Parts: sequence; C-alpha cells; structure tokens
Amino acid sequence: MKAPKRAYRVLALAATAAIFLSGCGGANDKPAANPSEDAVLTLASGVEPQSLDPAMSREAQFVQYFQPVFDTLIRRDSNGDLQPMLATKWDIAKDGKALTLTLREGVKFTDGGDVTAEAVKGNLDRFKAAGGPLAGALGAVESVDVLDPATVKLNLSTPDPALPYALGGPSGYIQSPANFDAATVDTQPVGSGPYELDRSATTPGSQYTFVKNEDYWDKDLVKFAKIVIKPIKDENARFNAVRSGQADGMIATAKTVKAAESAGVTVKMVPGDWQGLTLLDRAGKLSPELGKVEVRQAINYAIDKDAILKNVAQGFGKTTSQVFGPSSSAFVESLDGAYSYDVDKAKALLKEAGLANGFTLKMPTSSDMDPALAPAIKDQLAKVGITVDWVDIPSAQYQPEQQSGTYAAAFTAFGQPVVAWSAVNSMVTENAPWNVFHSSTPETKTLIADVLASDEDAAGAKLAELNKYLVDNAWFAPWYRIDQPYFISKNVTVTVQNGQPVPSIYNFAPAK
Amino acid sequence: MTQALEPATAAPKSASAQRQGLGSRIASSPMAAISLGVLAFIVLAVILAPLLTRFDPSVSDIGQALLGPSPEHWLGTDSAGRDVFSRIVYGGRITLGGAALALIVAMAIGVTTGLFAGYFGGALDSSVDWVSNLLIALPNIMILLAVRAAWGSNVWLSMTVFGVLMAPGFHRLVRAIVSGVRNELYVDAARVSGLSLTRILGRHVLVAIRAPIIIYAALAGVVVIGVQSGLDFLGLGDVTVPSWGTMLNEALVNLYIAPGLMLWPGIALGVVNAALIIFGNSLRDALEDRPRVRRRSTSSAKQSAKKNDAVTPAAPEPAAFAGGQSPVPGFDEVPDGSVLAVRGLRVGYPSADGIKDVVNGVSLGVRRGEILGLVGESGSGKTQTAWAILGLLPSGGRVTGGTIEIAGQSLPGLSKGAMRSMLGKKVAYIPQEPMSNLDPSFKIGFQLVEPLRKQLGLSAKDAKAKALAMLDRVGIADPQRTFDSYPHQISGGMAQRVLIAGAVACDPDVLIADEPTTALDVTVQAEVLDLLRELQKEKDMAVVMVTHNFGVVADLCDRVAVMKLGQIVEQNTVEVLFANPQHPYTRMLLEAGLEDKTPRTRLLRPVDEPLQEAAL
Amino acid sequence: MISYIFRRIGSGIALVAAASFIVFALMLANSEHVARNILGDQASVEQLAAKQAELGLNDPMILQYLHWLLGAVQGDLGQSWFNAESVSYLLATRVPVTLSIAVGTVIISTVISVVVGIVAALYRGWLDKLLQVVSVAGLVFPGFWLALVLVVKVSIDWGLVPATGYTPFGESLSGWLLSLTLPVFSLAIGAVAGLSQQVRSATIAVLEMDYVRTLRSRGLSEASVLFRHVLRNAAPPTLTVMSLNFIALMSGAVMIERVFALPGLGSIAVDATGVGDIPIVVGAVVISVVIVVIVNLLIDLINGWLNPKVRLS
Amino acid sequence: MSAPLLQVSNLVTEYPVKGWRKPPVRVLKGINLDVKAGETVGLVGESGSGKTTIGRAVLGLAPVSEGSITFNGQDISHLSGAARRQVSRDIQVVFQDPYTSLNPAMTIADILSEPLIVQGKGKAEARAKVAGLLERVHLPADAGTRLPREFSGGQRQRVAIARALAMEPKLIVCDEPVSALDLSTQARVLDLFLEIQEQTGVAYLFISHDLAVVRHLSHRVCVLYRGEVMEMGDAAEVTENPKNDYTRRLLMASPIADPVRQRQRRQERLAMAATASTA
Repeated sequence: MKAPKRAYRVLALAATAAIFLSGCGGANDKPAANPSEDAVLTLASGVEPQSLDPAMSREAQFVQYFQPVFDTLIRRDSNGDLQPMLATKWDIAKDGKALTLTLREGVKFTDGGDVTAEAVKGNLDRFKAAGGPLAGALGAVESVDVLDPATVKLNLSTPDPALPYALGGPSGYIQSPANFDAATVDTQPVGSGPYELDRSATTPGSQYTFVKNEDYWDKDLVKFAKIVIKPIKDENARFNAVRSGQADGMIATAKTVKAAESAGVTVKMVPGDWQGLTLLDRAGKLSPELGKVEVRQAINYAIDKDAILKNVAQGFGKTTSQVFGPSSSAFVESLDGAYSYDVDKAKALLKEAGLANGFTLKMPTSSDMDPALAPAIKDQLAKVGITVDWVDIPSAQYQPEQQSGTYAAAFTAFGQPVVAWSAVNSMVTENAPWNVFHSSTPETKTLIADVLASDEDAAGAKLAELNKYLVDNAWFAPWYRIDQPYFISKNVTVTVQNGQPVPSIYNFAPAK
Repeated sequence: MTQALEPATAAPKSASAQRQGLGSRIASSPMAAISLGVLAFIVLAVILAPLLTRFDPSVSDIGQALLGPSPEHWLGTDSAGRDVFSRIVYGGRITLGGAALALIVAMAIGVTTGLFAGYFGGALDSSVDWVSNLLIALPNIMILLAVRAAWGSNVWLSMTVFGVLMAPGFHRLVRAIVSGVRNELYVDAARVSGLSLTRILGRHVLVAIRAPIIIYAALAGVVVIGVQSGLDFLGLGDVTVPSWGTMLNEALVNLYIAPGLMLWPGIALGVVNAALIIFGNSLRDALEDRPRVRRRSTSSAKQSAKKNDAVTPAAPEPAAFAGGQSPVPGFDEVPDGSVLAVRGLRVGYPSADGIKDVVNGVSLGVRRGEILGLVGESGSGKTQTAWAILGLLPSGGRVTGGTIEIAGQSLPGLSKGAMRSMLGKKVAYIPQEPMSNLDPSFKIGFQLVEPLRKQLGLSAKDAKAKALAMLDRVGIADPQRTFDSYPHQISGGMAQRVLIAGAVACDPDVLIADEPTTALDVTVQAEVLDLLRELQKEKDMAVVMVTHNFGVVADLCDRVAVMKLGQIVEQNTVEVLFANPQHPYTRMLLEAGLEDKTPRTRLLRPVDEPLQEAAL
Repeated sequence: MISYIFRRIGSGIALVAAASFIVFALMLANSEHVARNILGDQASVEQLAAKQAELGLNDPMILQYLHWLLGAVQGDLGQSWFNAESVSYLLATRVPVTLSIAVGTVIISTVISVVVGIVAALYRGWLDKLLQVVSVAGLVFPGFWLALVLVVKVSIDWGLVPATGYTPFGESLSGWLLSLTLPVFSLAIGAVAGLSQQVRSATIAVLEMDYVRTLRSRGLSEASVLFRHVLRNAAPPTLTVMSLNFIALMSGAVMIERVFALPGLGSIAVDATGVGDIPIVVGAVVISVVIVVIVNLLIDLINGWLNPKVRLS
Repeated sequence: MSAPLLQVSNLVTEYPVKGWRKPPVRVLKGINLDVKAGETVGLVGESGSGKTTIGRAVLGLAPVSEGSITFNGQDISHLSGAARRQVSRDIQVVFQDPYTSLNPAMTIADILSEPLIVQGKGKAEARAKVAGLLERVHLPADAGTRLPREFSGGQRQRVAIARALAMEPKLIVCDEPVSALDLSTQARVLDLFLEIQEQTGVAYLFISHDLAVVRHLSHRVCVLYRGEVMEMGDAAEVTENPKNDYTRRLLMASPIADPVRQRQRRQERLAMAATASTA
C-alpha cells in the first residue's frame, strides 16, 4: 500500500474536483501553535449522557461529560486515591456514621455564586432525592448539616466505607444552586469546574463542546482551551475518527489494539472489568440445580478461561476466580487461581450433586457480547454435561433482563471498584441491585456486618474473608480481569485512571 | 436496505406482452437460465446442509478459533472455532428461508389484495390503497425493531412482519396489471362465456401477472436479504442462529484480527444477490425486448392490423394467393422529373438468421404536384418504405441497398445533421394515428412552434403567428384555443389536422403520408382527404400516400403502386389500374372489396380458402 | 387543485395518526424495562417503580396514546425519556442530517442514473450490456460493506474527506459537503443500480413512441427530442422510483449512519427503539411519515405538471 | 309474426363521472331495436355513437340504466351471477381486436374448451367438440395445441368465432369483428360469418363503423349517432336510399374504390355539404 499512495491521492484529487480542496487540511497536519494556549481535546465517547444534571449522572464513561463542568467534593487521582478538591479535608467519625467535609474557600460557580456549605448541602440533598441512577450512592446519608459556611456534616444511618470515594464521582458533583430549578438544568449545566458547556456548539447526541473557565481556581487542571466530546457508539467509527485525526481519545476493545498499534495510535491499558458468569440464582429459586454449591463450583471448573482470554480478550488480562480487583482491600491474590480448568473435577462435582446426567441452564445473550463467547460457553459447559439454552435479547434490554429475575445465571462484565465496599454493595448485600434473587447466608450476613463495624484497616481483612467465602461458595464464576484499552492520538498525552475505563478529564494534556 | 422497489421497474409494459409460456421464456434467455440454476444450486445446498457438512454450525471449540482453510475445515473456523463452511451452508437456511418467508407473506397479501382491488376497483380499491400507503410510509427498520423489542428476537417473526411491510409493492404491481387486464377483451370474452369470477381471476388474470410477480419478487428478494442481513450485521438480529448477516456481524467485531471472516458470507450474499438481479433483469428483458405486437386501445383497434407492418415484422398475414407471379412490367418505373426518386430500396432488420429484408428492392418516384398511392396489406413493407425515405427507421432497421433522392439530394450516406435539415423542409411526414403522434406532455402550440423556430429560424413571435395561421389553414375553427390545448383535449380529427399543419408548415417538396386517415371516422376521413388535396394543390407538393384502402386511393391519388411482401408488384395511373388490374394480387385485392357485391353472398371462391390460411 | 391538496393533506394526517398509534402500541407491548434502562443497573426497585409511575407507564395504553395525541396536535411531541431534550428539538437536530443524506443520495443517484440510463437506452448493444453489468454490481455489494472499505481508503489512507461525523451546513459549506461525500456515495451506488435500469426502460419505451418519430420528422435536433420530449415523458415513472428510494432512506440509511457516526434520524430511532424511548420513536415515525406524505404529494404534483393528462383537477 | 329473439327497448346507459355531484355521462339515449332468430342486424355508426355500448349491454358488460333488454322472452337487463351465466349459453360474442380477445397464455384448445367445461361438459367431450369447431372455422385440427401468438389476425378471429360457436348460441354479438383485418382476410372472415349463419341459423348483432361491411352482411341495418338511433330498416333500403341526413352523409363520405365514381360521389358530397351549410 505504500508505493502507490501518492498516485492514488493525485488521482482521487483529480477525480473529485474542487470541493475537497477547501477542506483538505485536517486536524492531523496542522501543528498547534501553542499547545497549552489553544489546544483542543477531542474525545470520542462510547456513551451519550441522558442529562447533564449531576443528579442524573452516572459513573464510568459518563464522567468525561461532567468533570469539565463540575468540581467534585473530593478528587480521585489517577491511582484512585482521594485528593482534595472542593473539600480540602474530610473526616469520618469513629463509629463511621458521620462524614465532615471542610470546604475550599473562595471558589465560585461560573454564574458568579460562591461554593458554600449551603450549596453543597443543597446538592447532596437533591442528589439523594432526585432518584437518579446513582441515588443509592448516598443511600446511607440520612441528613446533611451545615456547620458553618465552610463545613458540612453528613450524618449516616449506617457506616458507608465507599462514601468518600463516591464523593469523588457523580454524588460529589456540585452545581450552582441557582440552577437547581432552572428549566435548563438538564441541558445547560452550571458548576465551578475548569470548563463551561458551550451550548451553541453543542448538539445532543453528536457533539458536546466545553470551553475553558478563565477564572478557574486551579490553573493546573485547565490544560486545553476547549474540550469536545463526540458520542460515537460504534467502535469502528470511533477508531476511524482517531485514525483520521478527528479525535484524540477513545475507548476501545482488545480486538482493535493490534490495528491501533500498526496505525500509529497510542494504546493505554488500565485494569478493567472482570468478566465471567454471575451465578445469580445461588439460592436455587429459579434453577434448583444452581442452588447446589457443587454445581456452581463445577461451572467454575468447566470454563477454559485461558482459551477465552486468549481468543476474546486477545490475552490482555489475567485469569481469576474472584470478583475483587488488586487495588481493592478485599483482593486475595491466591484466589485468582482458586478454580482452574478441570473438566473431570467439574463432572465429579456434578455427579456429587446428583446431576451426572447434567441439566439445562437458560441464559441471555445479546449482540453486545463478543460473538465467540456464547458458543464457547455453550461448548465448554456441554463438555461437563450442562446444556446452555441461549436466549437472544435485544442489546438495550440485555442488562435489565439480567436484573429482572428471569435468568438463573448470566454472562456479566463488572468494574472492579477501588473501594471494595462498592462491589459488595452492588453485588453481595441482600438488597444489592445485582443480588437479583436476594441471596443471603448467615455467613454473608455476619461478614457484612463485621465489615461495617470495623475501622478501615480491620475492614480489609473482613472483606478478604467475605471474598474467600464468595469464591468458595462459587457465587460467581469469574474468568479473568481484562486490561481495558484506551487509544489516544499523537496530539495528547494521558494518564489512565485506575478504576475507571476512561481517563478522567484532568489526566489529559497536550503533547509537548 | 436503501433500495426501493418500484413495480413499474419490473412490470412489463402490458399484460398482453405475455404471449409466451414462462418456462420457455426463461429457457430462451441464457442469463436467466444460468442465474436460476445458480439459485437452485444454492437452495439445494442449503436444504441438504446436513449431508454437505461434517460440523454442527453452532458447535464451537475455542481452542480451534480462526484457523485457516484446511482439509477438515474447508473455509477455516471463526472466532469461536466454529466451522465457517457449515455456518455458511446452515446460515443460508436462515437468510434465504427468512427472505423466502417475507416474500411469501408479501405475495400472499399483496397479490390477493392487488387482484381484488384491481379487478373490482371502487371503495375496496381505495381503502386497500390507503392501507398500502400507510405501510409504505411506516419506517420499516423502526417497525422491525419495535416488533423485536415487543416480542423478542425471532427471525421468522420479523420476516413475517417485513413481508407485511413489503406487501404494498406486490399490491401495487398486481393492482396495476389487473386493472389493465380487467379491460382486456379476453377477460370480457371469459365473462361472456359464463366463467365464474374465481375462474376468471385464477385462469385469466393470474396468468397475466405471473411473470411480473416473479421478476418483482426476485428484485424484492435482494431488498429483503439486504435488510435482514443488514439488521443482523448491526447486531439487531438474533445472534443465536447462524445467518450470513450474523456472520458478517462477527466479522465486523473481528475486523482487525481476522478480516477474512468478511469474505465468505460476503460472497454468499453477493452471489445470491447477483443471481436474483440477473434473473429478474433478464426475465424482464425477455419480456420487453421481444418483437412486440403493439397493444391497441379499444378505440384505435380499427387500424391495428395495418399497424403490424409498422413494427418489426412479425409473421405476415399469408397472402391469399401464393407468390411467384412476377411483377407487372413497369412496376419499377421512376418517372422523369421525380422530386422523390427511390431506386432498388432494401430495408433490413437483424434476426436470428442474419439481416432479414422487409423491403426488397422497391423503386418509385413522384413528381411535383403528383400523388402516388402506395397500397398493400399488413406486412407488405409500405410503411417501412415510407420510414426509410424519411430516414426514421426504428432501432435495428436500416437501409441495406438502393438509393433515395429527394430534390436532387441523395439521402443514404447523408450526415445526420444534413438529413435533419432536410426533414420538415424538403420532406415531411404525416403519421397514421393522430393521438399517439402528439407528445402528450406539451401543448400543441409548442409542438408546432418548436420546429418552425428550428427549421425556419423564426422568432418566437413569428413562429407563433405562423403556427396559428397554419391551424387556421387546416380548418381548425378556434386556432388560439387549439394552440393552447394539450393533445388529450382535442378530438382525433382535430389532432390529425394539427399533424397535417405541422407537416406542411415548412413547405416541404415531398410529403409522406402514412395512412393518415385510417384511424379516423369516415366522415372525418373525407374532410381530411379534401384538406390534403387542397394543400397538395396549393403547395404543389409531391405526395406519397401510404394506405390499404382502395377507396382512398381512388379519391386522392394520381398514380398507384401495389406492394406485396416487400416488393412493388404493379404500378400505374389510378384510372388504368382500377379499370384493368394486371397482377393477380392486385386483382384479388380489388375483388375482396365490397363494392358492387350482392349483399349476403360469398366474396371469394370458397375452394381455395382453407388451404391458404392453414399454411401457418 | 387546492381542494386536491387539502384532500391529500387530510389523508396524510390520517396516515400520521394511524402510524403513530401502531408504533405506540408496539412500543408499549414491551415497556417493562424502560425504567431500568433509564436509571441504570444500580437503581433500586423503589426507584424503578417511581420512574414507571412518573412516565405514566401504569396507565392504560389508550390513555397514554391519547395523552400523547393531545400534546401532538398542539405541536408538542413530548420529552425524550432518555435525554433531557424535547423530542422536537432532538429530532430537529437529526432531520437535517437525514435529509442531507437522503436528498444528496437521490440527487447524485438520479444524475448518474439519468446519464447512464439514457446512454444505455440510446446505444444499446455492448455499451448497454456493460452498463447493466455495472449496475448489477452496484447492488451486489451492500452499502455498508462499501462504506467500510471507502472510509478506510478515502478517509484514512488518503485523508481526502472526514472519516466520521456531520458538519452542519450552517457551520461550513465545504465541511458539510465533505462530511456527506462518502455516505452519499456509498448509498448512491446501490440506488443507481435500480434507478438507471428504470431510466433505461422508461427511455426505451418513450423512444419507441410514435410521437418521437413525428418530432424527428419535423427536423428537431436529437438533443431537443431527447432532453425536452423523451426525458419529460420518461420522468414520471423515474420520479416514482426516486420517491420510493427517498422514503427508504428516511430510516434505511441507519447502517451508513452507524459506519460514519452520523447523527441522523435512523440512528436515533434505532437507539430509541432499543431502549424504549417511546416519545422519540413515535416522534421519529411522525416526522418520517410527514416527510413521506409531503414528498409523495410533491411527486404527484410534479407528475401532474409533467403529464397534463393526469393533471389533477 | 313471432316475437323477436332480442328486444332492446328504450335502452339508456349512463356512466358515473368522477367528481362530486357531476352528472353521469349518458352514452345511450333510449335505444330501441330488435333481432329476430336467424337474422343479422347491422349496427353502424362512428366512434362515440354508442354502437359498442349496445353490444356490451346485451352481453351484460355494460350497465342498463333505464329500459330493458329482453332475450327469448326473458328480461336480461339486470341479471347477475349464475342467471347471467345461464343466458351466456345463448348469447355469445366476437370482439373487435383479434390480438387481445384471446388469452395469450392459453392454447387454442384450452380457449375453446373452457366454456364447454364450465357448462358441465366432460373433458373428453369438450376436446372432441373442439376438433369439430376448428373444422367449422376452417382451421387445421392441430391448431388446438398452439398459442394465439402463432396465428395471424384473421386466424385468431376464426378462433374467436369458434369460441362463440362452442356454446351453440342463438345470438352472436359481433363487435367490429373485421375492422382490424386486411381486405383479403376481411373477405374470408365475412364469408365465414355467412357460412355459419347458413349452417346454424344463428342470429347476428353485427356492429361496424363500415357501412359497406354492414350492408354486405345484414338483413336490417340500424344507424346510430351520438347514442341515438337515426334510422333503422331494410339493409338495401337504408344503405342505398337513406332517408336520414346523417346516414346519407355517412354513405357519401365512404370512398368507392373506383376513381371515376368516387369523383362523382365527392362532387355530390361537397354539394350536399354546401347546401347544408347554407341552409
């Protein structure tokens, strides 16, 4: 392809006439005059925000749409450690039932108002009451007291080890109280962040433009004159945007990495989801077979994780048997190898459970899953005698279907939060949204209670114990943790954000 | 997916074009036969999938993923380690089966409603039409996705729904043909024969729409396959069943690590699409491009038989008297001073066995102020001779021999531009059927003014004045009104006057009139003949009057030439020829006339009759 | 004439009402996961129930439809459930994209088809055969496949046009043209295949008409015969195919929109249908039916103008 | 005198006109005529005179708005369905256009046997009858296996006549059956009509625009103009000494295949037109 390139171009130019001439100089061949002054960061996002109201916001990929406008109370640095932002200091009460925040003084919203304790209280109250997607993150917060203009106290009904970390995300976005009741609260966000939304250069579903907040209190966080985020759902289209210089960053999948490298795109990796089966019905309500621990263990042994990791995740990741990631305090390294591929053992376990002749397991699948996964799982479970009956679900309904209690098990991919409690709260506690059948055993109850009763250091050990219990009892059948690729163009540099599939806005900088 | 289908594309011009069995038509077109063969082969392979493949299309071995072709896996394996060949073969069951289902549903609905709506018309027609407008206006993709969201992923369900959405295409196609067929005389004949409605619809109407439906279905098949595999490709289908679309979807996911996966499902889709399109197109061409016997509207049927020779000759009516008699001496005489002189003219058309001559050495000449009648039955080549003189033979036809001279200018070999400048000014043409010879889309005035400006270089104003004067001259009572009318707003007699005005407007030396009164009522005919006679005198033109009517010849012509099977058999002045016909054919023609015959007696000797016409 | 237009508009309104009802009913048939889709996987059961009630999903279907209809007749298509914007605004941002693609495709494919079809009709023979082969080839390759190839070659390897996205007309004319070039081209190739055949057939049919011979006999130039008389008479069936192509493009361009990340009507409708954003889906259907009705009316009026015989009284 | 076979009394046919409250078009304005058994009645008129509509009304293909059509004593004006099919045994048709009156997709034998089978004849019986019919119209026996397109116009018209004869009708409506044929073919088909009438005693309602053809075949002639009967009477009388002005005009307008006599006739016609316009 190298030699005739010039000829192609000449031909094409001749053939396609003048209209191209005016638009030929793309972003790629124009060196930025002064990167820090007028640099533009263009990101191709895989998601599109439903609303720019913080109360309606979500974690993960969505943060890139909110971080430019809103400061969080606490900032998660790229390691996932907490750093001061609007709050300069935070203290957890001894019994874990209160969190006191000391606020930075002199910070102003872009509408001119001050960031005060009242404003923070207003935001927290509103976030909890609005019933947004993450309202549960403040579930433990009973009330918020304004102690003085620079201090707020969050009173908790029960200890919540994940709360400070949560305040580094959506529940910690602070918007101007003047905007609370504005009709445009969803579309014209007003915060104290490093950038402001330029509504005139914004088209929902196609482009969101943020311009530099000239008066921002921390100049170090403002590295671009403008940030443009384009929601592009199709990975190929995102990749084309980055390859052709129309975008500087994008979230990707393992299967594109090789092509990206050969196209000269920089590939960054961050520890990502754990993938595998979630054995939702460990209580055996829907599928009595799954109620038996031997069966769940057999499923863990039956899957050739290495083969799937190699083929589907292209080897970018590490096999595991636990749902907690290395950066969380619940992580127990040895549990990664708790279940290794062993067909005979799986068969033996099934026999032990009285299911020597196997059984049928109905699971949902959708086009969002890698096409190789469903057949591979079916094939491998068939080898131990379990027949998988895949039911095709339209991709948008896939996750709701999993949570609807229709299926005893499902293929899932979950993030591995830095704070272990977040994972517990999402998957293990009795009313956790992903504990679909509200499974609970005396052991889990005790361990969870112990975790909440312990201080930070002791909690780690208890969480590890809970982890071990979940692995031993095979509540899940994790296969591996993937490395999540993120592609950037030559125009920017980035530091990946631990615990988040895409880097935070603060992590980007113009290339020198 | 973005292909729209229009019934008219697939429909032949008329149901009466179907004068040949469907099977033989397919067989007669090699492209159609080959593409049908390819389709049949693929369908057979897909049906026999279990015999052809050694692997279950959905059994995977992830350890064997993305292998290249091997004796075991002929086309390699996919990203889950499934055998690509068996997935292609089994996938065809879903893709082609789904398409077939959609087509069957669309046909079942569309053909039924089209049949009844087209046959009965009225309120039934308009209500079905409204529903079909609704279905066309509904965005197909959204409906399919909504159905999928409502009732789950199921290729058979969604293809059934898609069939319903496609039904309007068949409905419109069938409705249009049936409402045409309904007025065909053979349907009337069937009704008069006492056939029941179901029998008429089944035996007479359905037969006429069979070929167009098949053509349309072939092209609609391409659309269905496109939509179905497109949806699967986008991940909007059922991923648990193998189809060519889901294979493409898998290929897209693995685009950068195994681009080859695109290949086989792509080829399968391409081959089927190409076969369908080529089948449809060549079947349609077989319908359209055959030598066509023109369809006549009921009102113009009078001249229909004569029109046969206006077309690439079909089997000519067998002459009542077997040929063989040599032409009467003087048959090829070209009078001195002829302003139009044709010598040894031959006109040929390509046929299966090379060029076939339909005009076979015709010589004739006309002097200024003289009217020559060119008489003959259908297939005699008289119209072909007229067109050859004008240089306006239909596509395929050409002068294969002889010379034509008009006003000293030798025509064959003349450049197109030079010929064009002769037309209208040196030689002009009055056609047979007035209505079909005026462009229905333009006002009459425009059609008169346009050539005046072009040929005489008149200004718009002068051309209009001249056109109005001409209309007045040909006896049109209100020239301005006619000038501003569209052709369908005036009567046939008036239209013929307009055409005569157009022909003589540039004062041509020679006027070729091809059966100018055949389509007219007899009273109008008399008036038009009077007009022609006057104009000819006034402008001192040489006129060739092509006709089959000896009465017209007797009324108008000075001399007459009798044509038979592409040759002139006798030529003389009218007085001599009518009084003393020499050639047996001329005699037979005159004898067949009804003048001076005793009513209710036989016209011909019965003995030789069955023999001749039996010679098919 | 005026009464004809009014009658057509009336029938169009009935079409819109029927279409919206059908889609509404279909969408409501599976709306159980809408709240979950809106609130995400971390939402609690109580939150879901509250959302469900807030959206009115607990009301009887007919009531929900009437509620929507009441708003719609006042020009209010409601609020998207998945986006904070009003349906009208969201669709207003999408319609120009889709119209640009659809109109562009129709124009380009028509220009090419008319040239190709007429050349084929005039010269027949091997040239005709060749053009037929080429046009068949255009249908063999699916548009999305073509688009995938084109984007890599033309945009990425050669850098001639942007690989993704849509530049609004108002922002930059050249940007707008460039962003449309590839999508329109990949759609037009398929459209040309069908349309050029149609033009060819129609042209051949008109060329065989008696009046063409008569016009030639008056010494009119071939160009005048062809471009004035033949084209005008061949136009109505061609226009009908064009309008059907256009209708198909209103939602059928979704694959191309996906490949080029174009924010068109098709992609928003597909996404909205998937997640169950009923106001958007119904709104999109209403918009596209309205456009279809308008286009059909225009085509019929043009056909009437072209063909005085069917001119509507 | 016996009752006529066909009695058309005060026949009015109207067609609705598209559009709101537009009055219907009156194509026939009270036609009276009759056909006796074994008789040929010629209907002559120019286009728009309504002659074809009369034939179609008799055949049940055009509506009877007012008046009545009686056949064999039975009022057949408004028959439908089975009753109409019963009558069709006795009233048959030969249409104008030999190219569209035969179904192009059916063989001649199928075309001819179809009405027989419909009327309850067995297949074998029908086939046997087809051979006889072909013979009667002087077509070779093997013609039955062929398709209409393999025949010339005249031969097709013979097939159409055979089809009409298949039912052994009492009346055949002949709607311009020879106007699409060449002169020599026309002569042979006219001879066939005469021959068949001699053999079977069938009555003809013979519709044509050509006065000469009508005169040659008919016992009585009926001249139509714009939906009204101008003149009806003995064929020779009407066609040679017309009483009606219109009939006279019609007669004078048709040219004679003899230059001398035609010149005379032309003079007469022009003179007549001149007096008409001065009058």
